Amino acid sequence: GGDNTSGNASSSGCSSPPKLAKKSHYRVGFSQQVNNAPWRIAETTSVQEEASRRGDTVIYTDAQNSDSKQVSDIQSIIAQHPDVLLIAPLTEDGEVSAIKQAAAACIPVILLDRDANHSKVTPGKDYITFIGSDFVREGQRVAQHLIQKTNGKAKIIELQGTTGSSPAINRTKGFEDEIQSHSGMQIIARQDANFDRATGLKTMQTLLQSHPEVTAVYAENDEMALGAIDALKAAGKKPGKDVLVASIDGENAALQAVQNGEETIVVQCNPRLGPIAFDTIDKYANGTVPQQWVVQQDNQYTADNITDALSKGAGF
Amino acid sequence: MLSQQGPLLIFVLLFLFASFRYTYFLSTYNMISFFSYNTIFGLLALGETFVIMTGNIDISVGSVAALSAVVATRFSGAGLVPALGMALLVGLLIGLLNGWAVARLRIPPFIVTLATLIGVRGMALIISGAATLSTSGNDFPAIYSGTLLGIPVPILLLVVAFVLGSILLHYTRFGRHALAIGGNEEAARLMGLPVVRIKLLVYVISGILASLAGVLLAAQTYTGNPNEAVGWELNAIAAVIVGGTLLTGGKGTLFGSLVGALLLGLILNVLNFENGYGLISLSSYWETVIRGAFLLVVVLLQTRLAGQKKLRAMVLSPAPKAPPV
Amino acid sequence: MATTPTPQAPASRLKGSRGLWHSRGRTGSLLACILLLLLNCIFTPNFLRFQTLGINLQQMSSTTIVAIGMTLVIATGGIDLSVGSVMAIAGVLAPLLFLHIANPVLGLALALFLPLLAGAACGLFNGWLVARIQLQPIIATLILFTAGRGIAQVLTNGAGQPFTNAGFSWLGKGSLLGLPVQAYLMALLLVVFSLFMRGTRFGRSIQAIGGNAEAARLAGVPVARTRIAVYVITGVLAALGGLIVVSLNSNSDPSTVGLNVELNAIAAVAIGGTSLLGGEARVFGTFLGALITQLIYTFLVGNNVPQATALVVNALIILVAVYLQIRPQS
Amino acid sequence: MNQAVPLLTIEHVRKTFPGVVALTDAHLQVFPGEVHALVGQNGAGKSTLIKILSGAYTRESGSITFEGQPVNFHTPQQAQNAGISTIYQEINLVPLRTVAENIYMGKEPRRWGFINWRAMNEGARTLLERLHISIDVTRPLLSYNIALQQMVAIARALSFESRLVIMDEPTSSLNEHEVETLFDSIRQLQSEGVSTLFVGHRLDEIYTICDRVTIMRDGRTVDVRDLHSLPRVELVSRMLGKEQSDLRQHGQTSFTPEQHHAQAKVVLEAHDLRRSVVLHGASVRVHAGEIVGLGGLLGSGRSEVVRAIFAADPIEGGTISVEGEQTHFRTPIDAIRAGIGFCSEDRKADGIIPFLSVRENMTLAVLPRISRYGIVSRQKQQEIVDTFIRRLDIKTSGPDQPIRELSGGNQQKVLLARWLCLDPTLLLLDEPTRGIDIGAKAEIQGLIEELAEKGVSMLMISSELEELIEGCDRIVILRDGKSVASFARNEVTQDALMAAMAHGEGEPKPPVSDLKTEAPRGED
Ligand SMILES: Nc1ncnc2c1ncn2[C@@H]1O[C@H](COP(=O)(O)OP(=O)(O)OP(=O)(O)O)[C@@H](O)[C@H]1O
Ligand SMILES: Nc1ncnc2c1ncn2[C@@H]1O[C@H](COP(=O)(O)OP(=O)(O)OP(=O)(O)O)[C@@H](O)[C@H]1O
Ligand SMILES: [Mg+2]
Ligand SMILES: [Mg+2]
Repeated sequence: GGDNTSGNASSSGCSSPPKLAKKSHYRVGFSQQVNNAPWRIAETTSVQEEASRRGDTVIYTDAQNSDSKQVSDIQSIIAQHPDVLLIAPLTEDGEVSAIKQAAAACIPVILLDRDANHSKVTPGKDYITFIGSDFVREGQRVAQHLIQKTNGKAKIIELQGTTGSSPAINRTKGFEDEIQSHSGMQIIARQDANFDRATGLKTMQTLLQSHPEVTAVYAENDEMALGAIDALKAAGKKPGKDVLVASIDGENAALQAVQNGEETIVVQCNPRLGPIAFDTIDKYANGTVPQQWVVQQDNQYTADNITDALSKGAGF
Repeated sequence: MLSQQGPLLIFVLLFLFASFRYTYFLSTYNMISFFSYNTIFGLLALGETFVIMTGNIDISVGSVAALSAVVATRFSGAGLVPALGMALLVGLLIGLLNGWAVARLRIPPFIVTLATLIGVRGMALIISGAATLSTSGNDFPAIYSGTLLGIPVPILLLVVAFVLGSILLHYTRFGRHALAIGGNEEAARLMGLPVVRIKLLVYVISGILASLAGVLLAAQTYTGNPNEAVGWELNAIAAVIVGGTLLTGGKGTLFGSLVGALLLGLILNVLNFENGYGLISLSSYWETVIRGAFLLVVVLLQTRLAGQKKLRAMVLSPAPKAPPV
Repeated sequence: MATTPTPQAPASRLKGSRGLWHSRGRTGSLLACILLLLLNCIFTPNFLRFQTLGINLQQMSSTTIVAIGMTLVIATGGIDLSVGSVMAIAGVLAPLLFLHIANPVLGLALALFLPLLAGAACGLFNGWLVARIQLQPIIATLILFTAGRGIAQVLTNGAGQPFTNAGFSWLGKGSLLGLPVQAYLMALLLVVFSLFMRGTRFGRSIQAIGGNAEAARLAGVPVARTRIAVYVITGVLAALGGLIVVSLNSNSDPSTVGLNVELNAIAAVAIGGTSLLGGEARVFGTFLGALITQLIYTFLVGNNVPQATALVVNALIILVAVYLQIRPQS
Repeated sequence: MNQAVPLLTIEHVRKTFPGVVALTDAHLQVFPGEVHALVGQNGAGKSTLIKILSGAYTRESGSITFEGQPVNFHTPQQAQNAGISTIYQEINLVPLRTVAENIYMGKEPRRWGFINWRAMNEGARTLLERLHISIDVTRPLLSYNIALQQMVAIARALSFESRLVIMDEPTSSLNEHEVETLFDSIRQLQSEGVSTLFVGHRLDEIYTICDRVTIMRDGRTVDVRDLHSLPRVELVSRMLGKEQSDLRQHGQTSFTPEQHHAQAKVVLEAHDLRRSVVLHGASVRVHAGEIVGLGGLLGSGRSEVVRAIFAADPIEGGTISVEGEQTHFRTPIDAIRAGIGFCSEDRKADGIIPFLSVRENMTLAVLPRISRYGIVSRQKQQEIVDTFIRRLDIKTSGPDQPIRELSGGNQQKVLLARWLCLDPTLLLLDEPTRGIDIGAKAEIQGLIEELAEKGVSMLMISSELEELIEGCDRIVILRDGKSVASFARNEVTQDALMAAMAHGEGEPKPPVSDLKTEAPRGED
């Protein structure tokens, strides 16, 4: 067994992680997992805009939600010998083989927004670093806020992200672990709403019928929360009053909802990773080895700070 | 026949175009990764060819691949052989189920495999515990990334599947009978061919090859992702049609399907290179538009070349309907 | 002679004309509906409320409207995989228009009209490939299935378009007498197309073509023209479905509008008892098929059944429903 | 030939199809080495009996004994393995596969489990050579004409080492020479002790090759006779269930022998129609109120002529004029507008819309006339349907019955009504009485006559010579896609027709009996 194919690409024998020669302009590969929801689009735009601001060229690919295609995409980027490779991987393990091949081909890799499985690849060795938020922490923050806001008593509907995806799993985990110790926090229904507004709306409509006693909604991203708010309004309930709505991401529409009092909290998960990524590239070329995880410093928006945040254009 | 050479011609032209235009296109690395990756679609297309040849269709192959990837991942700790065995068993069982419902219950194949497309996806989610599983064990990925006699294993698998499939199609009764059933099912029945058994078998082949594709997928990505392989069935069907197999059955070439699958894959590879070439940086959305347009061009061209209108008219004139009794 | 002609049977007259309830298989889907209603009444909390009715009708309307078109296409012996992509194109066009045209009335009018026209154009393309180029319907519509969503994404560069537009939102969110507007629209289309299939030359041509295209051609039925028209109608209905979805969500996301609708619509048609081989169009059956799917959804989600199990249950229901309908035939 | 132990005994076999009793009480006994004829009118149940025997259908009751063992074949394969090989009436082969494959399908020669193509092609070539045919056996079957395809089917049946070979109307598409070759093979089989069950309508052939005959009528066996001692007229009368005296007095058909008062006005003039492969200069003229017959052997291009006139198929050369004006029809719609109706030959393939009701089937062509703004007038539709169900005496449980549930003859009447309700000036009838029972046949023939009297012109194709001779005012004979002869009603004999069909005009006539019938392919 083994990764013999990767050997074909490498002239072999470069340091791990591979060094990056200083240049004024880089050729940067960027493999995006899928480019369809507002969050992803904001991330892609951020990377591409930052690159063109610096005069770097981007070899961009879109894996359309398939690990398999993403591996293949990365391979065709590797074949074109970019200076550095940015990967927004679909899953923790899915792109591991491709990451190893890039390393073998002496191309430094930076992971964006989702990390890879550390038991298979090591940051600081197979790839330089992971830049992104902490999904578990995001779920925790929502839970803490809701507990505080409801004095530990709530009947919660949980709108989960795409079944099986890592943000869905981790945001669920963070949230549910956190409320476990509060017996008053009760999840009365949980359903997959696919990280998507229309599905959020539809699912919430149906759940509202069978669970009119709901007092709080935890949506694992803003889109689903916005759908849920529509459903609540249509059912004659006042979001923010009768039912608290909380979600993660921080897109403009959601921040607006916080401003209106329809959402009680939005925990930020900042998609604008472009500037940090390119800064990291520069630093790395200068010889600074970054930490293994460049944790994105995310805010959380509530009624307290929303006006300020909106005026600073915090949303995307 | 031109109908078979049309897609091959386009493939060769596109390949030559890419070789001249992109510096690294012909690198060993790109060639190996291109052919390895498209092995997955080649296998799906080969299986689908057998089904379409008999005048049926299988739209469940994507889900079967996903389920097999999940199952293989679950068993990967025990080693490559058990993982492969379990996954292929899954494909075989689903193939049997499809074939049984089509041949015995006489439910239209589109509906049968639509149901399995949905249900098998559910099974994949159930078996994976609605999570993306990670492979364990060291020897499992070798089936995708390893080499044998210096040749990457997936390419070897594809060649073996193609050769075995061709032998099956050309040199065994089963293959000839499958074509006969697609050509005129009533006549095949009257000639004493075991129609039900052959239909079962083509679905089993399709299921097993889809499973094998799923195992490769798991080995390629080190994961069993229940949400993977969505829409691959349409890719496989497109490859088969592009390859010159009649959707009405009775005439099919495995080589054509293989070329069809590789051609569809080549378009993606070329688009990836074009993105790096820098002249036009296409947004990824254009990719789907271009793929659709390309499909249109290939299918139109092929219809012209093969004069399929005429052929179809001739073949369909004695239109045999389902037998009474 | 060996042929024993069936004697004049007065009883069979009672079956009446090819009305809504005539002929085999209908009872199967009706029974399934009743069974699911009962299950929901017993297990789904608060199912028996007027509001629930409204929500169920609203949730099934867009798919049902698309499925009506699909019924016609399938009746001619074809299939249309591109409806979901057409929904996306139409759904993206509407906000593009009313968000960028200054005059609100003109903007709204164009936003309602041009997407339907675009749907018609997509249908024309499909119909042309099927009827003139004589491509197999699956492959012909696969082209637009692939490219169509890409076109929708290109139009907005992939981004969603959230909007507030009271006029446009009425289509998806408005209600009359406590029931959603789109449910009336669905009912209207169901009635219109039921009558249309029974009462018009065109409806008969569709069934004749699906039943035996060559015989229809020799009897002077304009086969190619009818086929094209059917795909155009389906395109327009899909576009309408797209408008409704977008209006309901106050957002048009080219990546999700109409996703997987083609499969749901085909399933509704098949469960409703229309033969996939063509030759018959049971518009009302399609409604029952869609209703069954909707009731299953309500049952599963309302009772907290996880997505994975829901998929398996759905698959079983499709198989059983279709099997029960084809069985009495042979 | 009769020996004590029969090879095959069939007793009391019954079979029904939905709405049709195909067999009520069928008997058949075949002895080893015998050539046994099975005769009966269309729809008597011959093909059904054969399909039961060969395992294609299952019987409802009765017994079959083969080689002394009671047998009950569930699949054609079982029958083949037991030593019965069958040539079905409709060529049941796979057009896309090669000739050799079609011959060996299901019993391909193999070596180490793999198909031995060389042996297969070689074997196919040898088998065909026995039938004096040498063609490229590696080409798809569809590249050869119907006659050759029939010979391939025969070669297939001969390739089995069978004890019994069943041939259901094997000669209907063969020329004399080919028939002779086939008979040689049958005799060869006979000398090897193999029995043949021969179904046919051509009495000459039956008397030439067969030893005994089983006569069927209305789904039951009515007589078993030794052919040597059975006069032809008696055989026919047994088949038809009519007295011999009746036969002598009237003709075989219900046509009356009067000449229709054909007017001078020419309704249709087709001149020198050409289309590659099938038409090589066919001309025909029809006057107002005249019935013109189109005769010819199977595959002579008769159907192609009427289809060309109706614009069902394009022509590559020649002209068509209707009522004196040259036409350029592009589709059947144009032809229908010009007042032409066309009853096609293959009712099932391009006539009926099986799942639609009698009402819809009947009014399909007239829809444009009974609808306004695309909406069909239910009332007018009902009037038409009622009128024609009554007038043609169509036996149906009601206008809403799906047409596929009707018997063949009644289906045919509905299709006739489809055109009659248009008030056509010219009707093109391609085998209007093929495969329907005697009663319905007589009614349809009467109807055609009645229409002619009302001034409708008709161009009728028939494979039954009596129908042509007794029904038509003029007969045009086609051969190889070319019109070769024309006869007026009073100057025609069967001999002359046969001669023209086989050799063209003026060539020596083959000896034919006065009762010789060319059988059409039946329906199944
Ligand atoms: N598959 C079928 N379904 C329904 N009816 C059938 C079917 N096959 C035969 N029949 C009917 O059974 C009767 C006997 O038909 P069969 O084909 O056996 O007659 P035949 O003696 O072979 O006639 P021919 O000389 O025309 O070939 C006919 O009335 C026919 O319409
Ligand atoms: N699909 C085909 N390919 C090649 N030749 C064909 C095909 N169909 C028909 N032919 C040939 O065309 C010629 C005329 O056929 P056609 O059916 O018009 O004959 P016909 O006189 O009407 O015979 P029938 O008694 O069957 O009505 C025949 O030689 C036939 O073999
Ligand atoms: Mg017969
Ligand atoms: Mg003919």
